[in-house]
This record gives sequence, structure tokens and C-alpha cells, in this order.
Amino acid sequence: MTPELKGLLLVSIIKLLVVFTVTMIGVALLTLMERKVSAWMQYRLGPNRVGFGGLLQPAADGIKNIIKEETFPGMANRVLFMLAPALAFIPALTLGSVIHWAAPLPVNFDFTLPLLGRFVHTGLMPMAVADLPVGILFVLAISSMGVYGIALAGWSSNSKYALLGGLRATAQMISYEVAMGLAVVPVLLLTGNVAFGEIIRAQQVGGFGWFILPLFLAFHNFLVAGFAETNRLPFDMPEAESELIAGYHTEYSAMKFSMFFIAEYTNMVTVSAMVTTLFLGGWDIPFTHWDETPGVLQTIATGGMMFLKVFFWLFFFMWIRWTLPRFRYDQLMALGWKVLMPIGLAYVMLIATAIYLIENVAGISSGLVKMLVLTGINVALGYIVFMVLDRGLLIGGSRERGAASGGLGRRAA
Amino acid sequence: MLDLLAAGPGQPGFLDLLQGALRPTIALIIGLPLLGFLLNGALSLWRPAAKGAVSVIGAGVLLTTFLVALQLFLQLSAVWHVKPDEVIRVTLWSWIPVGDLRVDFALQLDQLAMVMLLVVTGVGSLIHLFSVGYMKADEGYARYFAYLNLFVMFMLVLVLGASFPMMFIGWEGVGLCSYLLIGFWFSEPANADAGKKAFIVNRIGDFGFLLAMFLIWQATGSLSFAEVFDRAPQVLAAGGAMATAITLFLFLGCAGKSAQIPLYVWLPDAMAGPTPVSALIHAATMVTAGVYLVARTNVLFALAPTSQMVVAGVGALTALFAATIGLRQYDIKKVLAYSTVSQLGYMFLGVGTGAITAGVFHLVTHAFFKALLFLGAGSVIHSMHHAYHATHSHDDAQDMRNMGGLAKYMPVTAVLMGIATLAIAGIPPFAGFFSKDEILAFAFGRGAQQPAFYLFWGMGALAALLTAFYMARLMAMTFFGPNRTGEAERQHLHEAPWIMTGPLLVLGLLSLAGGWLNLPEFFPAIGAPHGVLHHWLEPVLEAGNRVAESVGLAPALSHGATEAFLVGGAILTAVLGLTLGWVVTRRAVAVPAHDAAPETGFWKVLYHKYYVDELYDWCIVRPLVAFSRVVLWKKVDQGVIDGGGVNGAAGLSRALGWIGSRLQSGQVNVYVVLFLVGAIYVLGMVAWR
Amino acid sequence: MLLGPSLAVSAILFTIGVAGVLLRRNAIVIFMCVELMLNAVNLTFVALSQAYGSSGQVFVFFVMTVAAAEAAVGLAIILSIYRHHKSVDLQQINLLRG
Amino acid sequence: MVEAVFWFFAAVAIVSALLVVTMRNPIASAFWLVCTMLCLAGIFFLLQAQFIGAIQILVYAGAVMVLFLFVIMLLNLGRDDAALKRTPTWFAAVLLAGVLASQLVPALIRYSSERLAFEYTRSAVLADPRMVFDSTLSAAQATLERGVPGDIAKPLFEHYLVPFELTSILLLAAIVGAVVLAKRRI
Repeated sequence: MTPELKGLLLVSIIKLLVVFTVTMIGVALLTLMERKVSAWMQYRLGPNRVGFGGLLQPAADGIKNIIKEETFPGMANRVLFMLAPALAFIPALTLGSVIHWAAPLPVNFDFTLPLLGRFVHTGLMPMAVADLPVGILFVLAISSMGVYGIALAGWSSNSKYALLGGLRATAQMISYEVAMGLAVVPVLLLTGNVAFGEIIRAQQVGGFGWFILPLFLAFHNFLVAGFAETNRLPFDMPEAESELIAGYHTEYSAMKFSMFFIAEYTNMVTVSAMVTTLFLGGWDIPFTHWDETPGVLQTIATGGMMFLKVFFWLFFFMWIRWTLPRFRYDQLMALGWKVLMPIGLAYVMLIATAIYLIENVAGISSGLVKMLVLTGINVALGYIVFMVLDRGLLIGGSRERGAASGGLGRRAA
Repeated sequence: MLDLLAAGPGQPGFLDLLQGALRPTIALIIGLPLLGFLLNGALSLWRPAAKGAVSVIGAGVLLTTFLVALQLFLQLSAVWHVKPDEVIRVTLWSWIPVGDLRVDFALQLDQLAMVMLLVVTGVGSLIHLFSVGYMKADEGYARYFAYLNLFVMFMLVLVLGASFPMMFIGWEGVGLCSYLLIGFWFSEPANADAGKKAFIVNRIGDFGFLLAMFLIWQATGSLSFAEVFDRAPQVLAAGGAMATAITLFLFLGCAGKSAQIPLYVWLPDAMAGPTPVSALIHAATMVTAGVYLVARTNVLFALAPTSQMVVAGVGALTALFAATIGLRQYDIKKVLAYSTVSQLGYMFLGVGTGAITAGVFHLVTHAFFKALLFLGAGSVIHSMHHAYHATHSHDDAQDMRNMGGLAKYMPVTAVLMGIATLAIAGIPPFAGFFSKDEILAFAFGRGAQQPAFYLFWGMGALAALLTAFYMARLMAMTFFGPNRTGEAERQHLHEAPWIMTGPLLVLGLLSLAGGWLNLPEFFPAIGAPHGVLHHWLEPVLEAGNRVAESVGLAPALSHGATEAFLVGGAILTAVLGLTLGWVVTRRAVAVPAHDAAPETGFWKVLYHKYYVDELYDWCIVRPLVAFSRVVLWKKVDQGVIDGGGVNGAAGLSRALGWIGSRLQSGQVNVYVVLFLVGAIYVLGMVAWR
Repeated sequence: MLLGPSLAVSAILFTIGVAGVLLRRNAIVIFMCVELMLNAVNLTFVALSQAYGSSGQVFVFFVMTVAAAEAAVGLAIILSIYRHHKSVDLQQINLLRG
Repeated sequence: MVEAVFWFFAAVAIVSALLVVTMRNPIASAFWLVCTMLCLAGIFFLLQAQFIGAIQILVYAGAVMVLFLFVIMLLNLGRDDAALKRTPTWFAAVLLAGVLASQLVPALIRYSSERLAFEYTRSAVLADPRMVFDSTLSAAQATLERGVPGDIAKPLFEHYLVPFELTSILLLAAIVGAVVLAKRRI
């Protein structure tokens, strides 16, 4: 092994450890945050006994889960039953490894360790465990693997609640993957690349600004699909407690249950980071340009910025949970296939045409003007979609929906 | 073009440039008649009544083609003046690339093809113009012109083809058009039968052509003219069996197409078609294709003296034989048809003698005066037909016994027919004299080497006498003496319109002056050089002549006293024939056809054309039909093919199907196993090859 | 370069797929074995594309499309067969028997 | 290093593939097939085909196999006890597969791009590799030049545009077919 390779390995291992640790601790704290936010929204206190302000509550939960008895349903397929939580857990964690958490850090070292030999690293180190050239494709691919954990969990439990939950979850995730992929395409149209580094750079200096403005509908679709992918309310069909006890993890207990839990929260973090990266400029600090020159300070500052943005979206997840009621299952599928996918498709075509017209026909090269034009288009499209096409149907309130006859949401499968 | 010439013929790469520059022109020459065919064909389907458009298209494309050809001629003669052996070859596309066999759709233009090109398009244009008047009242006007244009297209392919298969396309194509046009008035069974007869007899000849092609391919490994003629002297032994076989098979094709014994029988029947068709196809152009083929393949024929002898002998015999039949025919077109057969015999005598130039020369002059004769006859028939049509008479408009004294009513036609008669009879200075005399002179000259040619010469001379006789008879019966058309009909006889007489006039001029193309040395030329055509064709015939010299059979002319004797004899023969014919005919009692007494004695044999058709019917057709009925139909078709082939195949399929259905167990695994066995087998073949 | 080993691995996977098709009777498993064979072929394409441009990868793209279409239709067929026969055992489904 | 990773993936892929065939439970078979596919995706990454690797996971592992799993779960197929009985067919199948492998593997394992190029030069028709492949650019070079998706997109949209469009028609037909087949009432 060359010293450069060893250096790269060393750096990667360090990043891996940091990301893993931070994610695990973060997820633990997220469970606390969920409960705190819930309590806050319901005007109650939430956990406040263990540690300062309940800060040690996740640790207590963790210990409880570890020492609890592992139960197995009698007729379950033992191997798959054991494997399922891991299958849900691994993709979720894997996804964290490709996200750029901060601006690249210049790392230069050249030292020799006894036994291990010489380690060399020069140049910029992307603040992602693996800076894959396939970027967003990898995320889409791995996130689709998360289905297996849930599906297998549901099936191997040999319980009808679990099976139904698993089936629902599988169908839901496959369906919304399509919408999610379609929502990503406009971003790729504007960046011309799939690597995360390039996507962030495009929003920094590419001329379109943060994509949330010029691609608002894509952002909206992505967010909705993200909620569905993470099985969060209002799309938590797989574990709808009023119908399915606890869905696919009904039969799970102890640490295996907690792995599903961790996977879900990790997915939330991933989706938040993805929304941030794709539409909010990633770790970009708005209205400044000094973060574009690499440096330690910049890395720390942009890491903080990234944390803030991700934190906002995590809060948003919880906020939505206590704001919107749960969809019915057929409404959920209808929304995915009959609303989000057509809109996504049409949107891709519209944006592609618009970009072509702006750049090649109108010959506009100023980024600001381009952004403004696209934003204008999005405002118009948004008005059409939300106010004209969806008049009192899916996205509108349930009261109006009841009044509207023959709406998309009314057809029972 | 001019800057090309400035670059200079003979410079390296000049030929490529020239061929590139001429490519569109040559394609146009083929393409224009094809376009005419397509347009007229479309019109005949959708707007048969639009005769104006049809005339403009039909005659227009031909005239344009002629003008293009003329312009091409002018350009190329400038090139050939400097470098005579440049042959223009244009490959339009690759046609048959199979293994070693590579046949391109290629056209070539050399001096010989140029002569034919001009004759075909020139005479063709005149006949098209004539047709505009002649066919005016016909319902199938558009169809007629479509066929005629198609014919010209194929004829040009035949003439311009750069390989045997290309020529064969034209060969078959003109045969097809001939069939279509002979049976143009197909509602009458006789006409349709005549078309079929022509087609079937031609098949026999085509069979010979095909066999010749196979042999050529086997012997030389190529089918393109350039390569074949290049290699032939090396790979074919002079006088060898292969060369003889090839040329004899080729001549079989020629005999079919050019109506030589024994395959001449279709041509007289072919007169069932419209008269301009007879003029164009069955006198001026298509039937001369055989002569053209021999001329084209002169190298091969030079290599096979035996075949040359056969060609010359058959030609001489046909000339004499057909001329005798012509003596006692009453249908004006039949006379001309036998005359054509006879004259074609002359041409074969010429090319068989090795005097290719003489044969081609006669081909050209014959095209002029025979076209003129046919068109004149057409004009007469037109007039007669009108007369009978006006009075609703059912008498035969083509029977000379019903004519007589027409010179009074159709003076222009009569004068022009007279010119043509003098031309064909061989009266100097009309065209036919020079060409016929040259052929006979060469035949006589060859007699010094091969005495049989003296005999051929004698037959030719006798045929010349008979030619003059029957032509005089034709003229006398048609245009002179008392009119036998009938009282009422006589009022309706009239001269043809200008669109018909115009082409006649041009052809008359050509018949008059055609001989100037190749004046013999003894003739006192006024301003024109001697032997123009001879020099013109020299580059084409050079290779053949070289071969002939090496064999010791180079065409030779006698000079001095012998020459004077020959020329004098020829003139004397012609005059004698004309006089005899005139006197005999004028002295015979002339009555209309329906009053005529039946023929007796030898006249009857001649009238019935030596019973050749009946002979063929008895010897070939009937046995063949009987054989087909008894053996082929009952035994072979019903027994072997139906029983063994059709039912046997059905039974076999059923048996195989039964076995196959046993394999269809419905078990996918079994299918996969079978598939896999095959796949492994194939893999093994690939891997352990 | 890993061309040879890749091709060999592809051959082994393909063979296993073939064996699966031959051995198994469950329609869905057979289907999966077919997918395995397709994957083996994809590996061949990708391995060769390493040497000769990306066209091979384009073919993989097409193979995947076909595989996806095939899976959709094939599984639908299996579903409807199951509705009739209450089984997906191909030994019992021999409607094609001659 | 790359070789080691390759052989690791290859070994796992082969073992998983064997398990696909030998597992009695269809769900287990499906699971091992997913495993094979993931390993293949890994191999694709090693072979510089990142896009195909990602698509392999996304389409095969993520969609096609989920569909399989879904159907198996829906039909609730149990253990396939009749499978893998030592019938004559079994022996024939194993024999055939053995023959196939013994033909293919020795022929292929020593293959190299040089050998391939040599074989192409020997063939009269294929003497120019560009007649078969769109460029002589290796995948790695192409990726460097055009980026990961561009590497595929360029030949796909320039060279194979018509097949690509036909593929979309195929997919449409498949969707319609699947819906018609699977739905009891439409």
C-alpha cells in the first residue's frame, strides 16, 4: 500500500467514526427531542426526570432496550426475523456516509508510525465519508434497500399486523421512490451532475442560488416524498397504531425494536440533509462568499450552518407530525401515483424546456435573472397546482375534500 | 465539360473525371424514358383520356433523350477524336455482389453503343411522333405510350449495359415490351396469341443466352464486357470447343431475338401489333439486338470461326428463305415482316463474315428505310382503315389486293415509299446499296479463305434479287394500277396528317443519305470522307480484329476487277429484280381480296410460308402438349408432385408434428434442457473450432 | 485488468442460473434464476465495456429495462396463474402440453 | 487491493447465487439474490461502471426484487419441499450445468483486453472495434471526460436513441400488460 492510500484510509476511518458516533448520539438525542417537541406542542412537560431536563433519558432508554428480553414469535422465521432490523438499520446508516456535512477541509500530513509505516495526505478533504461520483444515485439506490428490512420484518414475524404493515410499507416506499426520483431530476438538470459536491457548488456559485426558489415544486414534492419514505406522519401507514398495533415491528422487542427506531430517525436525518443539500445549498452560508475558500474556520462555520439547516428540517418533521392527521392508505397511494408522479413528470419537462429557452433562446446568462425567471415560473405553477388543479381535493383540507365530489382522494381501491 | 477537355483526354485521371461528369447524363438517358413510362403508366390508370399530356410526355421524353444523346455524341466524339479507346463506364449501384460474382448496375458507352444509342433514340423519336397521329383514336393511347417508353428504356439498357447481365435485363425487358405491344389489342385472341408466340419463341433464345452467360462466367470468371473481352483471348483457345459453345449459345439467343431460322416464326405474327410498333420494335431496333450482341461480342466470335460460319450460313439462308416467302404475301405488313427477317439475315451474314462494320452499317441503314417502309405502310393502312371505317366495311385494310393506285391519294407517302424501296433494293446512291453491297463484298472476300462463303454470297445475291422483286411488287400493288378499295371507300382515302408525314420525310432523307455514313472507296464521294463508320467503330472492333488476324480470318475486300464485277452485279441484280417485280405484278390480273382465287402450286407453298408453322405445330407443339398432358400432368404432377410432394409433405409435417407435440410436455424444465443442450453444442462448436 | 476473472465469474453465475432454472419447480424461483442469468450477462457487458467504451453499459441499461418489464409482466402472469391453480409449481402448470 | 475486493465480491456473489438455487424458501432465495445483485453492483463499481452499479442497486435490488418479494409475500408461498429431490432430472441438470461451466470458465478466465483485440483483428468483419463499440475510449477514460451519467448518456442519446425510445414503449406496454393481468376487474 502506498503512503497516499494509507493516508486516505486513515482519514476515511476517522471520518467514518466521527459520522457514526455523531449520528448515533444525534439519533438518541432526537428521540428526546421528539418527545420534548411533542410535549411542547401538546402543552405538557415531556421527559424531565433523568438528567438535566431529561437529557439522559435516551441513555436510560438505550440501557433498558439492551437489557430487555429478546422475544421470538413462535412461528417466525428466525433467521430473517433477526436479520430484518439490521437490514433496516444498515442502509440508513450507510446513507449518512455520502452526505457532505461541511465545506472541504484542507488536510496535509506526512508522518510515519511504527509498524504501520508512512501516512501521507495532501489537498482538500471532502467532509463526507465517501465522496462518491454517483452521489445522489447512490442515495436513491441505498434508500431503496431500506425496504427489505421492513418487508422482511413484516413477513418473518408471521403475524397479520406485521405482514400488513410490511406490505404497506413496501408499497408506500416503492411508490414514493418514484416521486422522489422525479423531484431530484430538476436539480440534476440545473447542476448537470449527480455528485453532491457539484450540487452544492452549483448552488453556491452556479448562478441559480439555492434551488428552493427556482425549483420550488420539486422541493415540495421531494419533501412530501421524504415524509413518505421515512414513514413519518402524515404517512405513517406501516405502523398506524390505531389499525395495525405497531405495524411491521409489532413482534419486535428490546434492541431489535430499537434498531428500527434508530433506522427511522437516521432516515429522518438523511432526508433532512438531502433536502438541505439539494434545495438549500447544503453547508452554504447564505449571502456570503468567504466560505468558498477552504479553511478550518470555514469548515467549522459551514458545519454549523449545515447543522442548523438539518435541525430545522428535523424540527419540521416533528412539527408536521402534530399538525396533520394521518392519510388513509388509498389516499396515500393516490397521492403518490396520481398526483406527485404526474406533477413531477410534467415539472421535469417544463423545467427542461424553460432552461433551454432561457439559456439557448433568450440567451440569458445572468444567474440572478435566470433564478428570477424560474422562480416566477414556479410561482405560476404553484398557483396552478395548488389553487386550480387541486381545488378542494387532496392537498386541500378534509372538510373541503368531503364537499368535492369525484375527487382523486375519494376513490376506494 | 469544356474545361475537362482542356485538361486533355489521355491525361491520367481524365477518364475518371469524364465518367464522373457524364454520370448524370447517362443516368438521364435511361431515366427519361423510365420517367415517361411511369408518368404515362400513371396517366393510363387515372386519366386515360388525357391524350394531350400523354403525347407531350411520351414523345417529349424521347425527343429530349435524343437531344441528350446527340449532345453526348458531340462531346464524346471530341474526346474520341483524341483518344478513341476511352470507354465511358458508369456504375450506378452495386447489383449482385455474391461471392466472387460481382455484377454492378453499370452502363458503358463506346462508339458501337453510341451508334445504337443514336439510332434507337433518333428513329424512336420519329416513330413516337408518328404514333401521335397514328394512335390518335385508340382507347389505350396512354398505355401504348407507356409501353413504348418502357421499351425504349429497356432498349437503351440493352445497348448501354456494361455486362452480360445488364444486357440481359434490357434483352428481357424489350422482349416483355414486345409481348405487351404485339398483344396491344389483346381483346382479339389472335393478337394475344401472337404476343404469346413471340414471348415463348424468344424464351428458347434466352435460354441460349443464359447458358452462354454461365459458360462465360465459368471460362473467364467475369461477366462484365471489359473483363470478359480482355481475358477471352487468353483463356479461350481460338476455335476451341468452349469458344464455339459460348458463341453458338449466344447466337441461339440472337436467333430468337432477331428472328433467324429456326426461330423466326414469331416475327411475321408480331405484325398483329400497331404498325409503329412494328416499325420501332420489329424492324428498326429490338430485332437488331441480336446483331448488336454479335457485334458487341465480336472478340468471342472471332475466336470461334465455326460459329462465324454458322452465323453467316444461317443469316444467308434466312435472307433467302424469308425473301421467297415475301414473294407471295398479300398483307402489306407481312411482306415487310418477311423482308425484315430477310434483311436481318443479311446483317448476320455480315457479322458472321467478320465484317462487323458492314453488319452494323446495314443495321443502321435498315433501321432508316425499314422504319420508313413500315411507317409508310402504317400511313397507308391508316388511310385504308379510315376509309373502311367510314363505310363500315369489313374488308382487310392491310391486304394489298384491296389497294392499288394509292399514289394518287397519298402522293407524299408514295414518293417516300418509293425512296425506301430503292434503298432496300440496293439502287445507288440510296442507303441500302452501300450496306448490302459491303456485306456481300465481304462475304465474297471471305470465300477465298473458306469456300462455303461463296455459297453464302450466292444466296445473299439471290436474296437481293428477290428483295427487289417483292418490293417492286409491293409498290406496284399498293400505289399503282387501278384502285380496288371500292367505290364508296375511295372518297375517304386521303394523305396522312403532317405529324405522320413529317417523320416519314425525315426518314426518307435518312434513307436517301444514310449510305454516306460509310462510303466505299470506289464511290466518288462529294465532300464526304470514305468509311466514316468504319473508322468510328475501329476502336471497338480492334481486339476482335487482332484475334481474327491471329486466326488468319481477317475480313478482306477484293479489289480491282472483282470489285467492279461485284458492284456491277449488285446493281444489275437490283435493277433486274425491280423490273421483274414491276412487270410481273402489273401484268397479273388484279382483283380485290374477297374475289381472289386460291393460290396453287409453289405459290401456295410460299403463301403458306412453307408450312413451317404447321410443321412446328406437328413436330414440337403437339407432342409437347400430349407429353405434358399424359406424362407431366397425370403422372408427374398428380402422381409424384401431388402424391409424393404435396401430400407427402403434409404427411411428413403431420408425423413430425406428432413427434414434436410429444416433446411439448408443458414442462418448462424439459424445454430448458433441450435448449441448453443446443446452446452447449453451439458453444462447443465455437470454442473447439 | 479484471476482464478475464469478470467473465469467468459471469460464466459461473450464468451456469448457476441455468442450473436453478433446471432444478427448481417454483415459477417465482425460476424467474429469479432467470434474473440471475441476466445479471451474469450484465457483468459480461460491463467487463467488456471496461475495455471498449461505454456502449456495453448502455446495453446493461437496456437489459435492466427489459428485466424490469419482464418482472412486472411475468409476476403478473404468475399471480393470475396462482389465482387459477392455487399453485406456482410449474410441473403442475402444463397447459402448453402438446 | 482492487483484485482482493473483486474476489471478495465475486466469492460472495457466487455463494449467494448457489444459495438462491438451493434455498427451499422462496423468500430466502430472493434475499440471497439481492445479495448477489449487491455484490455485482460492487463489482460494477470496481469495473469503473459507477452509474450501472448505482442503477443495478436501484432497479434490480431496489425495485425488481422488491416486486418479487412482494409477490412471494402476497401469495404466502411456503417451503418448496419438493425442490431439489434427487430425481434423474436433477442429475441431468447438474451434469448439464457442469458441462456448461466447464466449457465457459476455462475459456474465459484468462481473457484479457489484448486477447479480445487480437480476436477482433483476426475477424475480417470486426477488424475495426469501432464497428462494434462506439469508441475505443475505455470506460474509465470516458467517465473522466464526461462524468458518471454522461458516460452512459452520450452513447445512449446519440447512438442508441431509437432503442432508448423503443424501451420506453416496451415499459409502457409492460405496465399496461401487468395491470391488465393482475387486476381482477378494470
